[in-house]
Formats: sequence, C-alpha cells, structure tokens
Amino acid sequence: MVDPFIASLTVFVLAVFVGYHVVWNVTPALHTPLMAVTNAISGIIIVGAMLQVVDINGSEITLTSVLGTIGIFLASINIFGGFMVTQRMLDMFKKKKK
Amino acid sequence: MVDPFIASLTVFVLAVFVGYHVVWNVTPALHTPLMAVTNAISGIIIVGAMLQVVDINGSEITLTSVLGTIGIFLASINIFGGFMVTQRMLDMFKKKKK
Amino acid sequence: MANISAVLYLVAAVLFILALKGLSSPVTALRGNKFGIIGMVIAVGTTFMIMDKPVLGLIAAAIIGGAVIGGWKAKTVEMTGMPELVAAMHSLVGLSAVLIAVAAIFHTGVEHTPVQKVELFIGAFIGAITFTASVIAYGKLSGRFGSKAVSFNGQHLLNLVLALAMVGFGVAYFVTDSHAAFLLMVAIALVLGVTLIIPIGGADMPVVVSMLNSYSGWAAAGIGFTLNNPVLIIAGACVGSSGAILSYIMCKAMNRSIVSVLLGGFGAEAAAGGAAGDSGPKNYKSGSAEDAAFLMSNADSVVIVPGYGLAVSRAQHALQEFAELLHEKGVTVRYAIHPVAGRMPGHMNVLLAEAEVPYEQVLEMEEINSDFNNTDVVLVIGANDVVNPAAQKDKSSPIYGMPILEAHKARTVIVVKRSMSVGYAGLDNELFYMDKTMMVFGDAKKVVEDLVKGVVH
Amino acid sequence: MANISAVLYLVAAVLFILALKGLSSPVTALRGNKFGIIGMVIAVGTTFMIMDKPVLGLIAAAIIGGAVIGGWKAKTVEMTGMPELVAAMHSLVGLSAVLIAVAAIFHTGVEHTPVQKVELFIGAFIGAITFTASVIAYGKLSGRFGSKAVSFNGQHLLNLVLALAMVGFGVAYFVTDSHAAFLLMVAIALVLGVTLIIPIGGADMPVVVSMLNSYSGWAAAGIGFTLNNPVLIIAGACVGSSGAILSYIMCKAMNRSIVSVLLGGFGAEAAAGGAAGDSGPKNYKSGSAEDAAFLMSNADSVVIVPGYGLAVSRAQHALQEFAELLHEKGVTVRYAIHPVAGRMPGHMNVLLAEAEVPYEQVLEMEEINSDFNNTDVVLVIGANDVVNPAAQKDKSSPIYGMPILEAHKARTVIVVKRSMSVGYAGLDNELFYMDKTMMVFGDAKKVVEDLVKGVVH
Ligand SMILES: NC(=O)c1ccc[n+]([C@@H]2O[C@H](COP(=O)([O-])OP(=O)(O)OC[C@H]3O[C@@H](n4cnc5c(N)ncnc54)[C@H](OP(=O)(O)O)[C@@H]3O)[C@@H](O)[C@H]2O)c1
Ligand SMILES: NC(=O)c1ccc[n+]([C@@H]2O[C@H](COP(=O)([O-])OP(=O)(O)OC[C@H]3O[C@@H](n4cnc5c(N)ncnc54)[C@H](OP(=O)(O)O)[C@@H]3O)[C@@H](O)[C@H]2O)c1
Repeated sequence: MVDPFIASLTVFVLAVFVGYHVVWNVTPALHTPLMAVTNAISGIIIVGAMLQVVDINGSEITLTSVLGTIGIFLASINIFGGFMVTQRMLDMFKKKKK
Repeated sequence: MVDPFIASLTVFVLAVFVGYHVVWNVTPALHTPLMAVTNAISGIIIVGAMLQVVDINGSEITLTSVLGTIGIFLASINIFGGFMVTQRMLDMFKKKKK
Repeated sequence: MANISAVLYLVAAVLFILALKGLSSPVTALRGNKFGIIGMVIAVGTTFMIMDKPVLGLIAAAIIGGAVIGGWKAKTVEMTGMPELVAAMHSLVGLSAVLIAVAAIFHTGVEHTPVQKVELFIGAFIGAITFTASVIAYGKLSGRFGSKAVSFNGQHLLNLVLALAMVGFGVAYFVTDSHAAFLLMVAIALVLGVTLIIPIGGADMPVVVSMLNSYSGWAAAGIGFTLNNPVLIIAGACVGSSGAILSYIMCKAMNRSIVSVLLGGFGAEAAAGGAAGDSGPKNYKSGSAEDAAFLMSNADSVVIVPGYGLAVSRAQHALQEFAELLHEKGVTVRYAIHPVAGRMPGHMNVLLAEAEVPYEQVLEMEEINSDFNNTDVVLVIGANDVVNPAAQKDKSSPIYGMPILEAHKARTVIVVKRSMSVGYAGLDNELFYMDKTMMVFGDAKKVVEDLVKGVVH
Repeated sequence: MANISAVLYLVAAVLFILALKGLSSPVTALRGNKFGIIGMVIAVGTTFMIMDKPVLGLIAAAIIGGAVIGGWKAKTVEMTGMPELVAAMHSLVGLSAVLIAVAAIFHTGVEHTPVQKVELFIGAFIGAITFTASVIAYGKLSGRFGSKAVSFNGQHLLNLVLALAMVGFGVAYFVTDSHAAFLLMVAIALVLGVTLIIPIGGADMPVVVSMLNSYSGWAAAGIGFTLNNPVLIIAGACVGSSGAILSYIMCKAMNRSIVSVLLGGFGAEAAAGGAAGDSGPKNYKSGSAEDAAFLMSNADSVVIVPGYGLAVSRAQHALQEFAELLHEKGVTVRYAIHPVAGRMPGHMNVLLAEAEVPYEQVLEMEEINSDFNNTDVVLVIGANDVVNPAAQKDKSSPIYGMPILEAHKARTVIVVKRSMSVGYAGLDNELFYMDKTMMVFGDAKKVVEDLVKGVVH
C-alpha cells in the first residue's frame, strides 16, 4: 500500500498549483479582502483542534482536550472575524455599484 | 479506511481546476501546439496498457497481454508523434524570434 | 517501493502541468515540451519498475513500433494537415482505452471491485465513441469521406435507443460479470460514435475534434481511477479541460452554441439566412495581381488578413516573401489574426511561423482592430467570414455578434480568392462589393507569386 | 461513513477555492464569501460527524466564545486598522497550530508514526514562529511597540544558533519521544519568532504580515498532513500561496527583494541615498486650502492620488464629498491608485469603497498613467513615494525602477501633507519643488474639509 503521506503530498502539490493561479487572478482592488478571507480560511485549523477535544480513556478534561479547546476558541475568532470583516468590506464595494 | 476512489476523486477535482487555469493561460498563438501536446500527454494511457502485458499464471501470450500490447503500440504512436510534431511547430515559432 | 513509484508518478504529473504552463508564451514553450517528454519517460520507467513479471519483449516491440510510425508521421505531416493528424491521434487514444478495458476484463489474475467495474465501463464506452467518431472526423477533414452532413428522420431517436442499449448491457455486465455483455456494450458504443457524428458537417469538425480531445482526456482519467493512478488522473483531467476550453473558445468566436454544433445541420440554416439578404446581382470590381502589387508598393501601411484559403493553397511562404519585399520598399506590413481564422485554433499562427514571419508583425484581433481606419491597404487572402461586416451590421445574419477583423474600415481593400463564392458560414460578404474593394481572383498561392513578381518589376 | 466525510471535506475544500476565485471581481466576491462560509460550516459539521466521543460542551463553548469576540472585532474595527487586525489574526492561527501540536503530543489515546512526528514538529515550529512574530508585527503596526528596527551585533548568528537548537530538540523528540524536548523546541521557536522580526522596521511590516499569512497557511497544511485531512491541506496551500504572492507583489512594486526586507535595516540605507542627492535647502511654494479649492473648481479634469496619509487621518469621507462637489461643478474627477499606496495591498481601494466612491472613478496605475499629461490638476493627498519622480530619473535612488504614478506630468500639482518630511522610503521628493507644484500643509482630513468649504463659497 502507498503511504497516506504520499496521497497527501499529491493533494498538496495540486493545491499549490490551484492556489497560485486563483490568487493571481484576484483583482488588485480586492487584495485587502483577500488577506481577510484567507485569514478566515486558515481558521480551518479548527478541524485539527476539534479532533483533540475527545473523551480519552474515560476522562473528558485532559491536557489534550483543554489545549484543543483553546485552539478551537482561537481558530473561531479567526473564522468569524475573518468572514464577517470580509463581508463588511465587500458590502462597501457593492454599495459603490449604484 | 477511506475508499481509494475518494482519494482519486480529490486528485481529479484539483486536477480539473489546475487544467482549467493552465489552459486559459495558453496564448492563442500556440493553440495548435496545445492540441498536439495534449494529444501526446493523453498517450499516458500507455501506463494502463503496460500493466496488462504481464505473465498471467505462467503464460505470457494471453488475450489480455496481446490487447495490452496493441494498446501500448497505439499510445506510443500518440506519444512520439505528439511530442515530435509539437517540437517541430515550436521550433518554427523560435526561428521567428531572430 | 510503492511509495517511490507514487512520488515518481506525481513528479511526472507535475511535469505535464509544467508542459502546458510553458505554452503561455513561445519563449517558454520549448522548455515546456521538454518537461512533457521527461514526464512521459518517468511515467513509463516507473511503470516498468512496479510491474510484476512484465512481458518485456511485447512491450518493447510495441513501443518501438509506435515510435517509428509516430515519429515518421510527425516528421512528414504538412502544417496544413494538422487538423486531420490531431483527429487521427485521438482515434488511437480512444481505441487504446477500449483495448485496455477489454484486456482488464479478460485479465484472469485480478478481481475487480464494483467501483472498478463502473470505471471500466465508463472508460470503455467513452473510448469507443471517441475512436469511431474520430475516425469519421479524420475522414471528413482529410476529404476521404464526403464532408456533407448526413441526416435522416429519427436520427436522434436512434441515438437515444443505442445509448440506452449501451447502458443496459453495461448494467448487465455489472450484475452478471458476463464478458459478452461488456463486448456488446463496446460494440454499441462504436456504432454510436458513428451515428452521433455523421449529422455534423465537415466544416464543424474542428469543434468536434476538440471535443473528442476532451473525451480522450476523460477516458484516460477514467482508466486512472480504475488503476488508482494519479498520473493518469491528472494528465487526463488536464487534457480533458484543454479540449473543453478550446471547443468553448471556438464556439464563442463563431457566436454559436456547442449544442447547435453537436445537433448538426449548420450549412442549411446559414444558407437560408444568406439568401434572405440577397437582392439580385451586385457589382464588384476586380483587378489583376499587378494592379494590387502596384497599390501596395505605394502604400504606407499594409495589413494582411490570412484565412482558410491561405492554408488550403499553402501560400504562406510566398506571402512572407511578398511582405518582405514590401518591407524593403519601406511599407509597414503587419498580419492580423482572427481567433478562428482557418479551421483550427491557432491555425494561421502556425502557418506564419512556418514561413518565418517575425513574431512582432503578427497581431491578435484586439491589438489591431483599432488600427484599421489608419491603414492604407488591407490584403485579405483566402479569408471570408472573419472579415464579414454583416457580423456587426446585419441583425438577421446567423453570424451577427461574432467579433470580426474590421478590414472594411481601411482605405483600400484587396481580396484574394478564387471566386465570389461563400466561406465556411455559407454567407455572402458585403465587403466584396464595397467601392474601395478590389477582388483579385485565383488560387492564393498563384496570386501571391504574381504579387511578388509585380513588386519586383 | 469515512467515505461520506471524505467527500464532504472535498466539497468544503472546493468551496474555499471558489471563495478565492470569487475575488477576481467585486461582482462575484460576495457570492465567493458565502461559499467560504458554507465550506467552513460543512468542514466543522463533518468533523463533528466523524468524531468519536467528542466533549460537546467544551467545543460549543469555545466556538461561541470565538464567535462573540471575532464578530465584535469584525464589526468595530476601523478600515484604517485592517493591517493590525490581519496581523493579530495570524497570531491566533499560529498559536492554535502550536496548541494542536502540543495537544496531539500529549494525547494518550493515539500512537504517532515517524512521519507524523516530523509533521507535528514542523507544524508546531512554524506555528510558534508565526505566533510571536505576528504579535510583534501587530505591536509595531498599531504603535503599541516602537516601530523602529532593533539591530545589534551578532543578530544573525544568534538566530542561527536558536534555529539549530530548535532543530536539535526536534530531533531529540523524534528519537526519544520526550515531551520535554518537544516543549523546549516550541519555546525556542517562540523566541526565534521575536528575534527574527525585531530587526525589521515598522514600515516593512506589511510585507512581513503577508509572509506570516503565508506561514499560517503552511502551518495549517502541515497539521493536515498529520491528520491526513485534505481540506486542511488544500485550504492551507491556498492560503500559503496567497500570502507568498502578495509579498511578492509588494516587493515587486517597491522594487526591493524579499531578502532585503527580511534582513531588515531599510530606513538607514535609504536615508543615506536621499542625503546624497540633497544640496542645500530648495525652494517650494505653499498655498492655502482656499487657493487649492479655487484652482480645482476651475479645472476641466482633476486626478486624485491618495496615499498613506489619507488612511492615517481618515480623510476618505471628506475627500469623497469634495470630489462630489467638483463633479457637480462639471469637473471630471478620477482617482489614481498605486499598487502599494498605503500600507497594505488594496488599502486605498477599501478606503474609497468605504466612502462610497463610484467604482468607475477608481483607476489602477496602468489605466491612468498615460492620461496625466492631459490632466489640469493632480491632487496628491498624503502620498509621497508613489509619486516620486526619482524612481524614473535618478539611477542612484534606492527606489529607482519602482513604477510610479506620473503626477509630475500634469499641468498643476497640489500636494497635501503635514510638512516637507519624507515618506515610507525616507527619500526627498523632487515633485514638491517643481514650479507647477503647490504644497498645502496640514492634516489631510482638516485640509480636505477646508477644500470642501472653499468650493462651497
Ligand atoms: N479556426 C477555427 O478554429 C475554426 C473552427 C471551426 C470553424 N471555423 C470557421 O471557419 C471560418 C474561418 O474563416 P476564414 O475567413 O478563415 O475562412 P472562410 O470564411 O471559410 O473563407 C475561406 C475563403 O477562402 C477561399 N479559398 C478557398 N480555397 C482557396 C484557395 N486555394 N485560394 C484562394 N482562396 C481560397 C474561399 O473562397 P473561394 O472558394 O472563392 O476561393 C473562402 O471564401 C469561420 O467561419 C470560422 O467560424 C474556424
Ligand atoms: N501598500 C502596501 O502594500 C505597502 C506595503 C509595504 C510598504 N509600502 C510602502 O509604502 C509607501 C506608500 O506610499 P505612499 O505614497 O502611499 O505613502 P508614503 O510615501 O509613506 O507617504 C505618506 C505621506 O503621507 C504624509 N502624511 C502622514 N500622515 C498624514 C496626515 N495625517 N495628513 C496628511 N499627510 C500625512 C506624510 O508626510 P508628512 O509627514 O509631511 O505629513 C508622508 O510623506 C511606499 O513606499 C510603499 O513601497 C506599501
């Protein structure tokens, strides 16, 4: 069997290509919203944090679950803050259209 | 375990994004070489054909291996023909540079 | 071992992507092609590495045979014959995909999972349709078969019945594992490839060829799913996108929908449109090549608009010689390329490149269109639809809305073609009847050679 | 189950890609943001689905807490404070990555493979460096810490020693599985984040912030490798590319190399260059806001060049009002945006958007540069380097070669700033001493409000 690392590597390499092209296509006027939304998207790390907050051998409060909880907290600040501030900025661009 | 089909699907979806962007970036002047080189690249199907040409339960000449051999033959016409004709066309574009 | 091979396959896939990326400019394209070749060598080498008991004799013989034939074709093909070559090569990929699927079905050494069975089924029928359809397209493009659209009543119904039967046998194979059902499915797909394509006229073949290019990519990706092989998936997806995008670009530039192309019967509808606009014979001026040569030698600026007729008559070398002569006389000469001039995207660029026309003289439509009203003479060579003002003026014209080269805005227009007859879209062309237009009749190559003589004298 | 979740993760990843794609135009951007939100909901929901015995209380509390704080920040932040906000948010991602890695190390329920150990190690140290470096960047940008570059002898040597020690402890952890070694490694990485960033001046922070954006993406991707989770890998790679490309664009537009930014000490070298060009005091004209308002009300065309000073003084709303008044008087008013005007890519566009400046009045550098010599009055507001002609004329200038807005080609130039002092690059500006230039001194917002009064009277 192929190591799962290789499968991840394949996905990673392709994703870098995709990211490269997609970001070059972003219009310069929206570079600030781009920074904000990538901030929100990097909050996806919340998935990693959530997976730590589990019942381990019967105990719910462990070092692992507490650290994970803080991780979730920080990541969700990013997620909510990032998407909402992006929305706020983009709304400004929309208003101009009229 | 995740079905290998899903891993392939992930790769496929990302590859479609990559292909989409890369091809839109091709300059119109090189659309004919693009058709030729994609012809060559689709000869990658040779990998599938090669995997059929194996000794199966002790016999080298089986329906499978013969069909596979023909597949290899056809795919390599594409590979050699495609890359060489692309090279020929691109050489023409280079000559113009002078 | 499995890890090393997976990494190598990934490297090969990345090299293929870089090969396509290289084509974003003529400067990087040659390096890109090298990447593609290296990628293919790595992919094939890696496959050797992972194969268990390969029959080396057969494989080597097949590769060498393919190399000889492919190499010979690549060396000898005329640049004007590229559309046919591309169609022929698609048929090979399609057939190859079918053979692989059938070989896999008869492979007594492996069990196929249900998912793999579905993948084999899809790979096989796409391959089969690609195969026969490409053969017909090749025949129509190379003039071996009549290029007329063949249509009859109940055509679409027949296709539907065939498609259903094909899927039916596929399901039968899935359930019973019967080889016969699989082969019958393939046979029906082969027939379907023919019946789907005969209603499409020869002139629409380029779009179809590009669509088949796309299919051949998806077929390769399908086989990649069966084998769980990322290089096949990635390469297939790139090829698939490429063909789809080129078809889209062609349809867009012709102002038609892909559906109308695939349903066929374009010639008929267009001719009707053309006839409606006609009102008795109209007047046009014609002149000799000498007159034309005289006019152009005394102009400040000349823009050359090449079209399909240039490709047919292989006049590109003579044309380059003529442009060179004008240039020596101090005339500014440039070429204006319409995105769908000729019969293949980029057709004119390759021909002019072959004739060693300098890169900076060749301009795309958007770059040159605003310059026509400052141009003394436009020389239209074997082009017709791409300079038809009806696309801008006549709302009832079938090509209304298609972007054109605005040759009619120049001070003088010289049109070289064999007769007053129509081009690809079957439409009469207002431009030929304008006061400032001079027709020069004859085969493009012959006329251009006369132009060369005209300048020299 | 595992299959369904894998497909859902893939869907989430595709939605993130579409979110970024949407930003290619303001029209599709809002829809893109929706896609991003949906993607995040799907990713989080799917994670709930696959988790074995999650501690729901903790998770819910953490998410709600984050939502409250994040939402409050997003609602209250000033548009001028975006650079700091972005820096602050990067620090959170970095810290989160560290916590996840440490949590995973102490997770008694799972064994880590050697590959996963290396991944945890990489994820943790990138996260840690991102965390402290972002905190410093935040402090410098918001003015909480001094924005001066701190440099001392042996700085680079110290960084090297720290980096080696960090890797050393990482290796120790790999070999012995010692938690202490892992924590020490993290601690050193936290210190390294500080020592790497202090030599970089406050003005260079935007490039650094963007680089840290990139790092936070790679850290997420690293965690994705450990968890074998494609959505983390894909999202991380996209964010990583985004940050890297924005850093590249900024460096390119400033005509500097990323290495020179990271090694720090820009202010010093630039000041030296500027001093060399000076030769005693030079003459400039200054005028009142009323004079300026009079000049502009009587012009046919005015181009406004906003810069960093506009953002600092929050003059965008007043400016829009002024432009509106001019427009009512029949003056053609347009805005010219330099790619690195302000302190963040797209900084000016957001400010103008906030002030509801119509989209079609805002032009990029390439669109407007050829129009300056037909422009009556250019109004430069709080901008300096982006209109410095030395970039085109003075080969010895540190910004030589940087593309600029050619304001000096207009008939009259009005410059609004507080003093004759330099901008970001620390260079004197020839433009201010030209005969056709009038300086209007004062805080940008104050001056613009006076301009408004000037037009009304
Ligand atoms: N490039 C693509 O990818 C593509 C794909 C699909 C369809 N098309 C279509 O193809 C057309 C291309 O336009 P076009 O202007 O290049 O070609 P066109 O409209 O087809 O006209 C070509 C003209 O060349 C003349 N000609 C033919 N053989 C000649 C010869 N030996 N010497 C001199 N003249 C000759 C013909 O007139 P005579 O018979 O009077 O000589 C004909 O009117 C467009 O309608 C386009 O939509 C292009
Ligand atoms: N945008 C980015 O992404 C980015 C990233 C990194 C670096 N940079 C750099 O930032 C610079 C941007 O150029 P720029 O022309 O926008 O700014 P600048 O060259 O930094 O000049 C800004 C000017 O605004 C004036 N100013 C400051 N506060 C003011 C206030 N309250 N009212 C009025 N004027 C005020 C200052 O002069 P006084 O002190 O006399 O008022 C200063 O000369 C470039 O050098 C660029 O390379 C940009």
